[in-house]
Amino acid sequence: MSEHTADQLRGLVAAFLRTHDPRGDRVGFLRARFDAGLAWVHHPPGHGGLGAPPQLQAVTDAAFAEAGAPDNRPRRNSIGLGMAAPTLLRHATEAQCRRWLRPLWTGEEVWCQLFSEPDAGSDLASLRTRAVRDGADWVVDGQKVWTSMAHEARWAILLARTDPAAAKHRGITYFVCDMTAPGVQVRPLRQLTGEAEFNEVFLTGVRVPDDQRVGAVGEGWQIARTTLMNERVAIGGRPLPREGGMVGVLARLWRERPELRTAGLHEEVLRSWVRAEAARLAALRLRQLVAAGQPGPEGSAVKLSFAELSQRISGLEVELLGAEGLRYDDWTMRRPTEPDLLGRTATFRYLRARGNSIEGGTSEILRTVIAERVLGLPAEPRVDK
Amino acid sequence: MSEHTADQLRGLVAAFLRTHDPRGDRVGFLRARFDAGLAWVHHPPGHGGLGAPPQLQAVTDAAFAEAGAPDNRPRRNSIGLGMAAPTLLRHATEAQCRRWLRPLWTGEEVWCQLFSEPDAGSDLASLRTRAVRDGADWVVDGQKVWTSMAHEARWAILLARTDPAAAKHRGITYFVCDMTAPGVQVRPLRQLTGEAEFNEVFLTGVRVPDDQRVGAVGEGWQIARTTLMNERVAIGGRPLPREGGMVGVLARLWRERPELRTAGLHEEVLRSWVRAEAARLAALRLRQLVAAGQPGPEGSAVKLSFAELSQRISGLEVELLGAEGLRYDDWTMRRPTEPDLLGRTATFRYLRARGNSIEGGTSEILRTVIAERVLGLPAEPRVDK
Amino acid sequence: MSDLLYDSDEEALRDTVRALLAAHAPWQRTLARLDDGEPYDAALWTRLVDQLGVTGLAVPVEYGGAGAGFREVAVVLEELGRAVAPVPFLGVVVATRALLACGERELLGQLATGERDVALAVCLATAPDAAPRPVTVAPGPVLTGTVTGVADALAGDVLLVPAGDGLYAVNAADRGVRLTPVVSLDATRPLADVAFTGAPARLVAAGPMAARAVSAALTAGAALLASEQVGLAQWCLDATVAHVRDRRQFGRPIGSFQAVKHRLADLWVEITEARAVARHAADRLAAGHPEASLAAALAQAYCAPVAVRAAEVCVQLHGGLGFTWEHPAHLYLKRAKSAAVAFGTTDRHRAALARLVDLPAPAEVPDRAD
Amino acid sequence: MSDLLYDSDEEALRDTVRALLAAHAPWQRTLARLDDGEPYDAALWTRLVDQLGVTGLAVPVEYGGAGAGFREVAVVLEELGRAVAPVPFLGVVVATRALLACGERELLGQLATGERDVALAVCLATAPDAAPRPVTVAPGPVLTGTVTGVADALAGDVLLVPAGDGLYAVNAADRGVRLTPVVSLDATRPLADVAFTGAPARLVAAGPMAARAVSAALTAGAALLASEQVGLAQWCLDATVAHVRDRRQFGRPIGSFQAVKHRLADLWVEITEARAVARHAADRLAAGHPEASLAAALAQAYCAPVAVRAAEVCVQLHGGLGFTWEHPAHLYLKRAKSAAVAFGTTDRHRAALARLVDLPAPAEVPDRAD
Repeated sequence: MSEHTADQLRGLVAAFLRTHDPRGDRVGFLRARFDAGLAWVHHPPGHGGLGAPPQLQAVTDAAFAEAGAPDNRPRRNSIGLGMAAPTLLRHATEAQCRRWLRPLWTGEEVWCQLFSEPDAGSDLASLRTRAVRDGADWVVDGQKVWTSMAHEARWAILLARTDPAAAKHRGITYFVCDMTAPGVQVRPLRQLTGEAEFNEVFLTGVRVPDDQRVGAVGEGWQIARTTLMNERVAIGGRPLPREGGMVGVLARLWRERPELRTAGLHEEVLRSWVRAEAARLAALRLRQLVAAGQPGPEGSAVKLSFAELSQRISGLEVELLGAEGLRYDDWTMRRPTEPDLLGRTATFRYLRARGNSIEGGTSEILRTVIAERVLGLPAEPRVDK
Repeated sequence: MSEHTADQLRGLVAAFLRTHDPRGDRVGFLRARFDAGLAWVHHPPGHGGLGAPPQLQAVTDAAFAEAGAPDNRPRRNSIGLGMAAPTLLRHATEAQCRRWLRPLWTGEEVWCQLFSEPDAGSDLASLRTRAVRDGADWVVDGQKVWTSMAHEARWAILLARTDPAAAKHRGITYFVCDMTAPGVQVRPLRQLTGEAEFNEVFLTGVRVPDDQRVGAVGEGWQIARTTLMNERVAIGGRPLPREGGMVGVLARLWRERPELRTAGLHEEVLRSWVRAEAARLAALRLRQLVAAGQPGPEGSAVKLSFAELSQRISGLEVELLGAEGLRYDDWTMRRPTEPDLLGRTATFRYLRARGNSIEGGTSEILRTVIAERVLGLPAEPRVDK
Repeated sequence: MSDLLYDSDEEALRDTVRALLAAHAPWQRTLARLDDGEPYDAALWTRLVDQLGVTGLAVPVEYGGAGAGFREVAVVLEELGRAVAPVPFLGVVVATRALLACGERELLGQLATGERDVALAVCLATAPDAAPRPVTVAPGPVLTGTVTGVADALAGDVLLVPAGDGLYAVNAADRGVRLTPVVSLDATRPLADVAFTGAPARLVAAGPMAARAVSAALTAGAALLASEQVGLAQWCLDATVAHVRDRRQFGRPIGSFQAVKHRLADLWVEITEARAVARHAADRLAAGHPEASLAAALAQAYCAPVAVRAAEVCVQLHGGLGFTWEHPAHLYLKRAKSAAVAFGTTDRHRAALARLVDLPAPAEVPDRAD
Repeated sequence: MSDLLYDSDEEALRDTVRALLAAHAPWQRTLARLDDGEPYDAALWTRLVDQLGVTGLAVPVEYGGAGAGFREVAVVLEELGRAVAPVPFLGVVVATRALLACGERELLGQLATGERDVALAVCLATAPDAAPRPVTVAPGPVLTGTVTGVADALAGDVLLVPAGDGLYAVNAADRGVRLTPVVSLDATRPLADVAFTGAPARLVAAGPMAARAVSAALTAGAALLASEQVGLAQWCLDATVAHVRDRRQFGRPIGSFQAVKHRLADLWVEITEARAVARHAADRLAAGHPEASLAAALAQAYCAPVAVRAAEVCVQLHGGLGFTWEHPAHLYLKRAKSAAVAFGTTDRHRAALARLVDLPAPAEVPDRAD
C-alpha cells in the first residue's frame, strides 16, 4: 500500500481536470484518466492505477462525478469490470494486462463470461467444453449457456477442459476468447420474463492463441474461483442509501396509493422494510470491513439476502397492486443490454427476481459454501472424486 | 373384515350396559368390557375385539361415554395403547397377547418404551444395549433415555442388540421387559421446563425370559418400525374440533383480552389460525382415509405440522401476553404423569413445545422419511453400511 | 362433518378429464399459443363442453344440467390447474353460481348445454366481500361504464354486469360493448377491460338478490379456485420430484441432497393440507352450508400461497432450466401468482376470517404516547 | 454514515470482559445458581464494576465516569449476552440514560463508581413510546402504587420511578418500598413487582424532561439490548456448530448433512445482519443522532427474532440433549424469548418504524361491504 491520502487524490483529480475537459471527447477523456492512474486507483501504475488503498476509489469517483465527468458505463460491462479485470490483474501476464485492461475500463471493449454449461449447472467443475492444443493455438469445442452480453461482447473469459484424464477440478484451463473469432455462434436464450437477456454460445473449432491463456495449463479452476468470489462481491457490494433498492419502489407505492393499503399488507411491508434495511446495513458494514483491510465472508450473506429480498418484495408489490398486479407490460422477446428492473411493471420484477437465487451461484450452493468455508462444517461424502 | 355395522355395535353396547353397571367397580367394568370384545373392536375375539371395522371404534367409545361409563384413562398409558398394543397384536404369540393385552387396555398395567439411547439419537438403529442369551433368559445391559412413564410402568417394550456382528439393522431383537425386575434402575431426567417428565433407565444384568421376546431374534428393527409408525399416528391422529388444540387457547386469549391486541399481532394470530385449521382438516381427512380403508402417508404431515404449530402458537401467545409473558409458574422439578399443557402458563407451553420437533422422531428425520418413502427421492450416500 | 375425500364418481371424472387434457392440451401446445397470441384453446373448450359437459356439472337437471355439483366442478378445476389449461371454465362456474342465486333458468340452460358462454363482468381481483360497481344504468335499461381486468370475458357470449343496484345481462357482441384484451401476467387466463357505452341490457336480478348473487358468485370463485391451486401445486411438486431424481450434480441425483429433500417434503405437507382445505371448501359450497363463506376464505388464505410456493420451488429446483421460456414452469408460476390476486389477496381473506370467526382487529390504531 | 465496526479499544474491552466471564461466569455456575434460588451473581457484578468499571462507561468524565460511551456499553452487553451472565448491567445502563437526560450528577457519579446501583422502575415489557404510569404522587413527595415486572430492581439501591408527571428517586431500602421477586421466564434476569406505599421520594425531573428521560432510557434499552441479543445468538451458533461437527449419526457428523448446514448458514446470515443493525443502533445512540429512535426500533424489530431463532435452532440441533435442564441451551432460549418481549415486542417496534419512516397504517379498518 502506498501513502496516498484522500486529499492527495482529490488534488490529482483536480490537476487532471485542469488539462482534460470532462465535456470533451468521452473516450479520449476516459483513456487519459486510465493513463493517469485514476481509473482503478488501487491498480499498479501502468494498469490504470496508482497503487493507492482501495477505499480511495470512492473518493476518486466522487471527485470526477462532481466535475460532471463521463463515467465508463459500468452496468454495460459488469462482467468485464467485476470479474475479468480483477482476474487479469492477478493472474495474467504484463503483456496481457496491457492489451486488455485499458479498453475494458473505458468500455470500448465489453466482456462476457463463458463458464456455465447446460449439463454442468451448479457443478461447474464438471464442464465438458474441450480445448485441444494445436501448434500455437488451442482449438475449442463445446456449448456454453447463461451468457449475458455475449451478443455485444468483444472478449470472453472462458473455461475449457484441457486434460480429460485429470481429476475433475484439475484438468481445466482459463482462456480469453475473441468473440469475433470464426466458430463462435451466439443465440439468444429467452427467459420466463419474455426477454432474452442471456445467450447460448456454441463454440465450434474456435482457435484461441496460446497467448490468450491466463495462468498455467490445468490451473483454470483455481483462477475461476477468484473470479467467482469477485462476482459475488460485485453483485452485492454496491453501496445503497436507505430505501435505495427494490424496497424503495414498494415504500413509494405504499405512500402514494393509500387506497391500496390493508392492515395485513402493512405488516408485510414493514417486515420487508426491516429486512431490507438490515441487509443494507450488513452490506455497508462489509464495505467498511473491506475499506479497513478486513475483508470477511459477509459478501455471501449479502448475495443470499439480496436474492431473497428481491423475490419477497417484488411478490408483495404484485399483491399490493391487486388488480394491476394481474397485468404485464410486454411479452415480446426483447434484447436488453442493461437490467431495467425499475422501469418495468411489478410483475416483471417479480418474474426477473426468480433468477436472483439461481444466477451467479444458486442460493443452495451459497449456503453450502457458507457452511463449509465460514462455519467450517464438514463436507458431504463425495461420490464424484 | 366382519359384517358389523354401527347400529349393531350400539346394540351390543346397550346389551352390555344392561348387565354391567357403568357406575360400579371401575376395573371390573373395564375387564368385562374387554372380555365382551368391546375394547378394541377391530381386534379379534379373545383379544378385546370383535373383528369389526376400525372406524366403528369411535361409535363404540361414544356409546359408552354417553352412558357415563369410565374410560381407561388413555393419556396415562399412551405408549401402551398407542405403540405396545398394536405391535403385540401383530407380532406377539397368542400366549403373550393373552398375558398382556387385557391389563394393558384396562390401565391396570402401564407400559413404557425402552428404545432411545443417549448415543444413538435419531440414528436409533445404532443402539448399543446388549442382550446375551443365557439358558432360558436373556441378560440385558445398557442405558436408555427419554423414557416417559418409566417410573410408573409395569412393562416396557425394549430393543436390544443380540448380534453385534450383524449389520446395524439386523442384529436387534424386540423384547418386553419387566420394569420391576432386578437391575432396572429409573432416574428422572429433567427438561428445560423444570419438569422431569422423562427418565433415564439403566439396565444392569436384567434377566428377560425368552418367552418375553417378541418376534424372531434379529427382527427387532422391522418390528420397531411398525411401532414407530403407530407412534406417529398415535401422536397426530386424534380428532379435534375447530380451535380444539393450542390455537384455541390463543383465540380465547385474543377474544377475552382486547387490551392486548395490536395490528401486527392480529395478522400473526390470523395466520396461525389458518394454519392450525388447515392442519386440523388434513388430520380429519387422514381419519376419513383410514376409515375408508385407504390409509396414506399423511400421518407424517400431521406430526410435522403439529410440532411446528405448537411451537409457533405458544411463542406467539407469549408475545401477545407481553408483560405476563415474562413470567413462569414454577421451576421446581415436578414429576407429571400426564401432559398438562393447557393448565400451565404460556411460557411453559412455549418451552414444552420445543420437544415436539424432537420426540417421537425429529422433524428432520420425518422430512427425510417423507422425501424418501412418499416422494421416492433417492437416499443419501450411506457411509455406515 | 364435511366429506374431504373423492368418491368413485369423482375419481372417474378426474380420470376422464386428465386423459382428455393429456391428449389435447400438453404444455407445449399451451406455450405455442402464447407466442401465437391466441389465448383460449377453443377446440379444447369445445371438447370439454361437448364431450364431458363440464359447463352443466353444477346446473340442476331441471334447468338442463347434469345436476352433479360443485364438488365435481372442483375435481375438474384440479385437473385444469394441473394442466394450466387455457379454457374459460372458472369464469363460467362463477357465472353459474350467480345465475343459480337468481334462479335464471334460460341462461343456465344455455350455459349448461354450451350454447352460450356467460361471464361475470367483475374484475378478477375482486374479493367476495367488496364488489365495486363502476357501471351505471340509464333507462332502457342501458349500461355505461368500464370494468377492468375481467377474466374469461373474451370467450363470453353474455356478460352478467352488476350495475346500479341490479344485475344485468348484456350481449357481448352488442356494439355498445367494447372488450380490450389486457396483457395479462397469466396469459393462459386472459383478461379484458370491458367498456359499456349505452349497451342495451336485461335485468336479471334487482336489489339484495343481485348483491347476494354477486357475492355468492365470488365466494364460489374463491372456494373453487383453491382446487385449481391444489392441482397446480401438485403438478409443480411432481415435475420437480421427477427432475431432481433425474438430474445429477456432483456425481449424484440432486434429489439425494438433504436440503432439496426437506424442501420438497415441506411442500408435500403443505399440499396435503391444501387438498383437505380445498375439499372442505368445495364440500361446504356444494352443500350450501352456512359456513361456505368461511371455508372459502380459509381456502384462499391457505391454498393461494401454497400454489405460489410450489411454483417458485419448481422454478428454483429446475435451476437455469426453470428460468427459461422453453420450460413450462413459468406457465405455472404466472398462473399461481395471478391466482393469488384473484378473488382478493390472502390478507383480505384473513380479514374476512377475522370477522367470521370472531377474532376482531384492534379497535383502533394506538396513538403514539408522546 | 454510522461506523459499524469495532475499533481497537472496543476489541480490547471485549477481550477483557470475555476473559473475566470465562473465568468467573461459566454456564455451569449460572445454572447452579438457578437451583440455589440466588439470581444475581453479586461477586461477578462486583468484579465487573470494580475491575472493569462497566457502570462508568457511559458516564461523562466530569460526572465521575470513564466517558467512553454507548458503543462500548454495547460491546460489554454482547459479551454478557454470550455468557447469559446474571448481572444487572442492562438495568443500570437504562437508568444511566435516564439520569443523563435529567443531568442528575450525584446519582450518576455514585452509579459510575459502583457506590450505588440504580434501576428504572418500569415494567421490562414497556416499549419506548408507551410508558404507563401506575404510581401516584402525594405531597412530601411520597409515592404510592405498584409497578410489575421490573428488571434488575432486586439489585438496585435506588429506584427511579416515573410517577405523576415527574421522575422520582426512591431509596429501595425504605420501608415504604416492597420488592416481591417474580418467577421469571428468564431467571438470569430476575424481575420483581415493586409496591410503593407512601414511599418518600426526591424529584429528579419534572414535566416534559421527565417524560423525555423515560422515553430516552427505554430507547437506549431497546437499542442496546440488540447487542446482547447478537452476543447471545452468536453463542448459540458457535455452540451448535461445535456440536454438529462432533456429534455423529448414521456414521457421519450431523454437521455434514445438508439440511443442517443450510439451516446454520441461514442463521449465520441473520446474525451477520443483526450485528450490523445492532452496531448501527449503538452508534446512533452514542452520537445522540436524531434517528436514534429509528435505529433502536429497527434493532429490536430485527435482532429480537434472530436471537430467538438462534436459541431455538440451538435446542433443536442438539436433539434430546438440548431439551434437558443440564445443557445450557435453555438458559439462552429463555433469555432470548424474554428479551423479545423486553422493551416491547417486535410488532410494536414495527409500528413505531411505520410512524418514523412514513409508512402509515391504513386509515381505518375497512368495513364489510354487505
